[in-house]
Amino acid sequence: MSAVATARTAARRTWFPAALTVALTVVLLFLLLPVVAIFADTGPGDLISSLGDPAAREALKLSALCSLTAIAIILVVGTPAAYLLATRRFTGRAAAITAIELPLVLPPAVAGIGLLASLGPNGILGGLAGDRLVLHTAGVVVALTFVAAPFHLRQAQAAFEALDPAWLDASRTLGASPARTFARIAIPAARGGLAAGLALAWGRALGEFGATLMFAGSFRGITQTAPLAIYERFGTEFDVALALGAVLVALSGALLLSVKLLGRAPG
Amino acid sequence: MSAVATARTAARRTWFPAALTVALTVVLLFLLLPVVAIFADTGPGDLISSLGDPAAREALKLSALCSLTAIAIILVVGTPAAYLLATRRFTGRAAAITAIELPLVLPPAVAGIGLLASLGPNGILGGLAGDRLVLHTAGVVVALTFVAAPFHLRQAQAAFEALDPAWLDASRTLGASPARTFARIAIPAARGGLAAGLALAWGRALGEFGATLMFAGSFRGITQTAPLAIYERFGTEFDVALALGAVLVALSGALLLSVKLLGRAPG
Amino acid sequence: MLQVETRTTLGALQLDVALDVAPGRCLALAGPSGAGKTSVLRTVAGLLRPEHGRVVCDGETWLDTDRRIDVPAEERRAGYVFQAYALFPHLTARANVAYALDHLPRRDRGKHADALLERFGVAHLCDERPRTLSGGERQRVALARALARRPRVLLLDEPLSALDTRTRASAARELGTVIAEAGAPTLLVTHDFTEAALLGHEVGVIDGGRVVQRGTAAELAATPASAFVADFTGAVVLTGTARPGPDGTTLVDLDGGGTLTSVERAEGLVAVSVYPWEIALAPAGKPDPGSARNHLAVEVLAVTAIGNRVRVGLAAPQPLTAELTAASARALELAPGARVTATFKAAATRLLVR
Amino acid sequence: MLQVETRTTLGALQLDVALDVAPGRCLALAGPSGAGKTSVLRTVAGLLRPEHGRVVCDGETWLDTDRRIDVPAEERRAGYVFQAYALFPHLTARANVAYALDHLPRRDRGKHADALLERFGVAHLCDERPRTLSGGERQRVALARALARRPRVLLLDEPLSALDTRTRASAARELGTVIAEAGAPTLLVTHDFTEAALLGHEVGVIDGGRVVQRGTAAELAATPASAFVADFTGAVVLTGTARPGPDGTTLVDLDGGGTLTSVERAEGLVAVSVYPWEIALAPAGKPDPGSARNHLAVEVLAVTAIGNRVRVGLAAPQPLTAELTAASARALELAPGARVTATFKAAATRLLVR
Amino acid sequence: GEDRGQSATSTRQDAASTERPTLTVSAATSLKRAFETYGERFGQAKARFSFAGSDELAAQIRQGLTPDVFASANTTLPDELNKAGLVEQPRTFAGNRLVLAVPKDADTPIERLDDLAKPGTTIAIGAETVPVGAYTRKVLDRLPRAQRAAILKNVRSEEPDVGGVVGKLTQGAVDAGFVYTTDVAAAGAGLREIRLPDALQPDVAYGVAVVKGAKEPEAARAFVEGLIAGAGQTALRDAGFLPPPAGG
Ligand SMILES: Nc1ncnc2c1ncn2[C@@H]1O[C@H](COP(=O)(O)OP(=O)(O)OP(=O)(O)O)[C@@H](O)[C@H]1O
Ligand SMILES: Nc1ncnc2c1ncn2[C@@H]1O[C@H](COP(=O)(O)OP(=O)(O)OP(=O)(O)O)[C@@H](O)[C@H]1O
Ligand SMILES: [Mg+2]
Ligand SMILES: [Mg+2]
Repeated sequence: MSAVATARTAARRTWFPAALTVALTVVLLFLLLPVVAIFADTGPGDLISSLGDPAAREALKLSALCSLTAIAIILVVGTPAAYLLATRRFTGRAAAITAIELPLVLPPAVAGIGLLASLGPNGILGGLAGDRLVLHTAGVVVALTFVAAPFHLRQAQAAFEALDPAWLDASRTLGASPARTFARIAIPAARGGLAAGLALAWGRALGEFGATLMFAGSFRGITQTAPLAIYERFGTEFDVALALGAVLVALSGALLLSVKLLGRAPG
Repeated sequence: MSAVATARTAARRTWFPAALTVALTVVLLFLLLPVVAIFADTGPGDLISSLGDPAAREALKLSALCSLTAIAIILVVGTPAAYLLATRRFTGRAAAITAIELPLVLPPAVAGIGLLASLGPNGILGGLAGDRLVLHTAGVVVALTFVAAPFHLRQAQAAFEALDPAWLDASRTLGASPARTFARIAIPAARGGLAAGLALAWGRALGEFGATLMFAGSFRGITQTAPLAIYERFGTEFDVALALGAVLVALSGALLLSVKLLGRAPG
Repeated sequence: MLQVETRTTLGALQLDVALDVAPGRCLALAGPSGAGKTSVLRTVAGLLRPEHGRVVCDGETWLDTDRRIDVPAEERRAGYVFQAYALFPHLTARANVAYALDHLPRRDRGKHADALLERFGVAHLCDERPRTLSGGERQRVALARALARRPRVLLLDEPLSALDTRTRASAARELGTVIAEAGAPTLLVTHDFTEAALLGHEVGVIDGGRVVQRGTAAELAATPASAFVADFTGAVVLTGTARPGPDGTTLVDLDGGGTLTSVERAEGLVAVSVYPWEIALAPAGKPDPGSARNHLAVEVLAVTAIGNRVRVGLAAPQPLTAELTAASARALELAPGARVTATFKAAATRLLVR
Repeated sequence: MLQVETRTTLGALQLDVALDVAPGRCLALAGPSGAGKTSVLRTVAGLLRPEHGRVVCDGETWLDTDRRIDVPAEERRAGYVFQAYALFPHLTARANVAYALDHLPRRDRGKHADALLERFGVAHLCDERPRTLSGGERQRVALARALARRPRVLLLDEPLSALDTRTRASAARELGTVIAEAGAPTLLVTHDFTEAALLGHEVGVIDGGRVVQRGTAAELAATPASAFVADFTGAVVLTGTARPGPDGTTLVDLDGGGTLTSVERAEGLVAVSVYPWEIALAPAGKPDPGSARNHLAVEVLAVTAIGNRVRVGLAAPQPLTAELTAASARALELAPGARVTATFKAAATRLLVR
Repeated sequence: GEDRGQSATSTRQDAASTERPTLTVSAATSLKRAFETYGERFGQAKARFSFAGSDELAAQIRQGLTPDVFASANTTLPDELNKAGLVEQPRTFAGNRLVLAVPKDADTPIERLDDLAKPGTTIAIGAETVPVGAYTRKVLDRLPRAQRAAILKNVRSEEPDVGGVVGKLTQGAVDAGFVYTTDVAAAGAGLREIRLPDALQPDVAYGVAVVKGAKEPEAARAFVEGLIAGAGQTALRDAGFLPPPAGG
């Protein structure tokens, strides 16, 4: 082959891997840049002062508390639901899955209204919840659960569907009830996927803003989570707000990564 | 066995399936109720008037336009990136995946600030974008792409990882370049997963509010998407706002479902 | 004693099987992929509920769709070895076995599990996870696990198919002893006839959801009930059209050319089955004088020596295989392309109406 | 002519193989799971790049790590049939074949593809998707697809293992003809010796990443180079310790009891291999007078009639298998539990140092 | 939800009799600093604040939420809620000054209102549905139509709350924006305020009302009184708010 020809064929062979790499680089840059920028914009001084501000600390504490509670609920109720969706075939299954995805497309504020209109004092089930939710910490948990649940549900369903059904059958023939099979085989075997799902859900819950504000309000120490505290400071103490954002991102980033590594390690 | 005993064993046998069903029902009720409530709250009159309002129609049009553009970008750039993540093992892969998930945990407003701080006039790359993004329709697209991309990326990656690597190898031995393999085998074979990912991303983009507002502002016909129009109307025309929300949900719900059925049908 | 009756629709398949197995006996279910073999085992284990069916084990009814009885799988005490063993990936070998022992007090389980692993010679692997075990080791752990609960019935689904030939031979021998010792009725699924013959006291050939023939391996090989069984047992099957021949014989015009004589009676479309070792070869042109009535001019496709025997692939023009001693093969100087005459007795052929 | 050299590390495995195949010849690579068989094929196809290696086909260099040559897979024209066929699930049979024909003008591809399917007798399935095809049909489509580009070399990875015995026999015959007609060098991977013997002109036994022995099936069976090859070719293998015996013979004390005599010389730990058909059985106590030097008291474990032969599983106490004619088996009234004497010539044993 | 509110009230008061009652106040974001100071001084009850856009807070009340006090950055929302029978008679308790805010380190220096008309200037204002937007339009309406048109041409964003405008300014996304003088004070170093001619200055009035079905009605009324004349009023003045405009 002539040198030119070789060059040309070489080019013909390498453009695609190159294109892939470029695509991934672009994606990563685009998604990371804003995050980096936030940190760049916040001097360490701001970080300190943001954490010095008691309200901010309270907000972070509340965020942790509420998001953890929400995650616990999602884990306890959502995981069996996902298991059912993954292991049984029934009519309206596709519809159910879509229903689970719907909350993702609600503008946060509208989601908040929806929650008010259903669980608020005048809501469809108003009598049921009374006013123990709205403007109370419980309300925050409800809002977070609502927006975060879909992430865990979809991931958990995928994880359970990936299990070898023979494992579940085997467990039965070895004298284990369906419940024991679920607890001792399905969950540990799907460990990784479940962890990832919870991580995503937790992250989303930590970032939730619109629905919480609408449904639970923004009462310092009671319903004011970190994102609300950030929002409240935009108008007034912009730098502190940004710093708080940075803290939040750092926390959830660390969270996601650690859970992923944890999920990978053989349990 | 005595009648009592039978009853007891029967109970012992049925509680778990029952529990699963209950869990799923609770989940579905909880996630659907707010959506239903929104529709309940909006009389058909409101629906009409909400669509009669030209600003609202403009907003819906803009939402459609911007979200579709964002989706197109995500599809074109994100899919190859996901393919790379799924098919090659390289150091820092876990980190890259986490980086892709980070935007999910950013409070939307903070995400908007991040975009401003990176692509805004005074941003890190300010010179690059100049002021062609902020307060322009292009800015909306950027914001939507940022918040929606992670959904498609994760789903696409999962879908590609689920492919039998032998198909890709086979394609190569049959004389197809890696590029042709990607276009003619990987993508059609992963059709379903990709569709689902795009659906989620599209839904999220349709609902996006905070980041758009922060980064692109809210100007009728140029940067005011449906969620912004809804938000703007809370104060004055609350019912119209709600109706608009309902319309948005209906659209995206239909979208999700149709895409899912489409994805399932053999192409 | 295990009695099974099941009649149900599985996708495209109509499963309709009734069989019984005595304690300590092993019935091998052999048949092609998709025949319904696994489904039968699943019905016995309580993992698949047929539309109509009865399963009775030692007089205890596990399933009776008419009387609305359906004992859940976990209470049936069926020892099931799954097609790919289905060991729990997140548990060690010991934990996999101990999982089946939750009727024992917690502290005894480990000891008990180790004893079982010991019995199958894999005690030293008790702390390994399935991922790190070889196929043969996995099979042993799976057996130990399946026997942990002293099952009332043993269900083995392709227990050897995941093994390579190196381990398969020895594994087969062990499995034989296990089945004998277990003393429970055993159902074994395989799609390899030799395997079925080796491990089963009896073989049930199952195809399209029905048991087409049941008997000892020898019986099936000697008197196959259908072309399928014949082919399955390793006989050569030629297709053709039968017409009455001289003095009570039948002449078969083979598809693609050539005519055979058979002592069996049949007319119309038939399949002719004959065993490779019934077929002798002679140099083309001069067939050896003798009682053999069938002489086919054939071309040698392949010659394969296995030990002191030689398998010769022939085109007649329908493909057919002869088996000779190495000696006679040398004498004939067989080589691919050579033209010879295939000779076999009319009595050696079996006619099966298609 | 295909020449392959590859030296590389794959996980725990050290792959180190060098082999060549002449046009129109088929080399069967047989070996246990994880031996590196598939890896060799992948190296030839350009799907696996070894640390050090050369692949030359018809004088054209496809890979030479020293000269930094590595022709990408799509330009190597290797016809590869994958272990589970790897048909594209979203394409019809026709489209699957046509996919390999993109060097032809678009309108010709369909015609051409149909012709190929026709040749393998599955033209009527051209519009089916793989999901709806049986194993045998899939194999045919995969073959048609692999041959579509007139490959320079044919790579077949366990082409029969996904088939049940019913289709396997016929598929094997067809495959033989295909290989012969293709006229390209063929590498065939299997972990079944008989399959290797049936389809390969030569057999290369590969274990732990190395070709431990290469030759015709008969050669391997007659003079296995190692206990592994012996066991692999179906011989019985007994382990023991060798010591010098009278007049130049060797005595082997078997692990677990019993002593054998062999004409071959060896000392220390050895494996004794003997073929089932070399072993005769006699009623316990009175061994038939004759030249045979080896007499073992054994217990019958299993008796399996296959056609006109009988395989007898024995415990000696090491497991061992004898093969007799149905007649002599009847004469001996063999049944599980019976105690008999196994007899075979000292010359029939091969000693392999462990 | 009134009667339900009432029953809840009684139970609440049983609890309240033992400890200091809690007063929940929904207030416009711009009131944050003033109200927090007032809250500390307010003796009758422990005040809990929820700061958000006035219209969001209104939306919550429409959906049946019953904070004790609703303080809005305008008077229209309280009036509407009152007409809807959701809150008691509203009172105006403070005023504010609409100003033109610009980033301190702006490269295109803007000194007075006229500069807004310059082509290429970018402006952010409140949407007309939110108070600040309504006031801004009042100002613009008093300008000559040519100038008004020129300025409106330069408007790039109509933010759904003041925070949005401030954010755009601090991030240098726009050259100027109309906000309240209190916001400029709050934003600190980043912004510079340009006073509008008194002729143009609209009456910015803040309305407050006790919510019907409030759990602490009397504490709520006391809180409102304190806003109009007392600790609340002083705190408002300190934060830069004006007395309620006459007839506002
Ligand atoms: N629960 C089920 N629902 C619908 N169809 C089923 C079900 N279980 C099995 N089938 C179908 O019944 C047929 C027989 O399945 P089965 O697994 O019993 O065959 P098999 O003889 O075990 O085949 P193989 O040898 O490949 O394991 C298959 O076509 C399968 O698709
Ligand atoms: N790309 C790779 N990287 C690391 N290890 C590999 C790679 N490819 C193969 N291996 C390892 O090399 C060993 C041989 O694999 P290979 O598939 O060639 O074996 P095989 O002989 O084909 O086995 P089988 O008969 O089960 O297919 C296996 O242990 C496998 O895990
Ligand atoms: Mg099966
Ligand atoms: Mg392989």
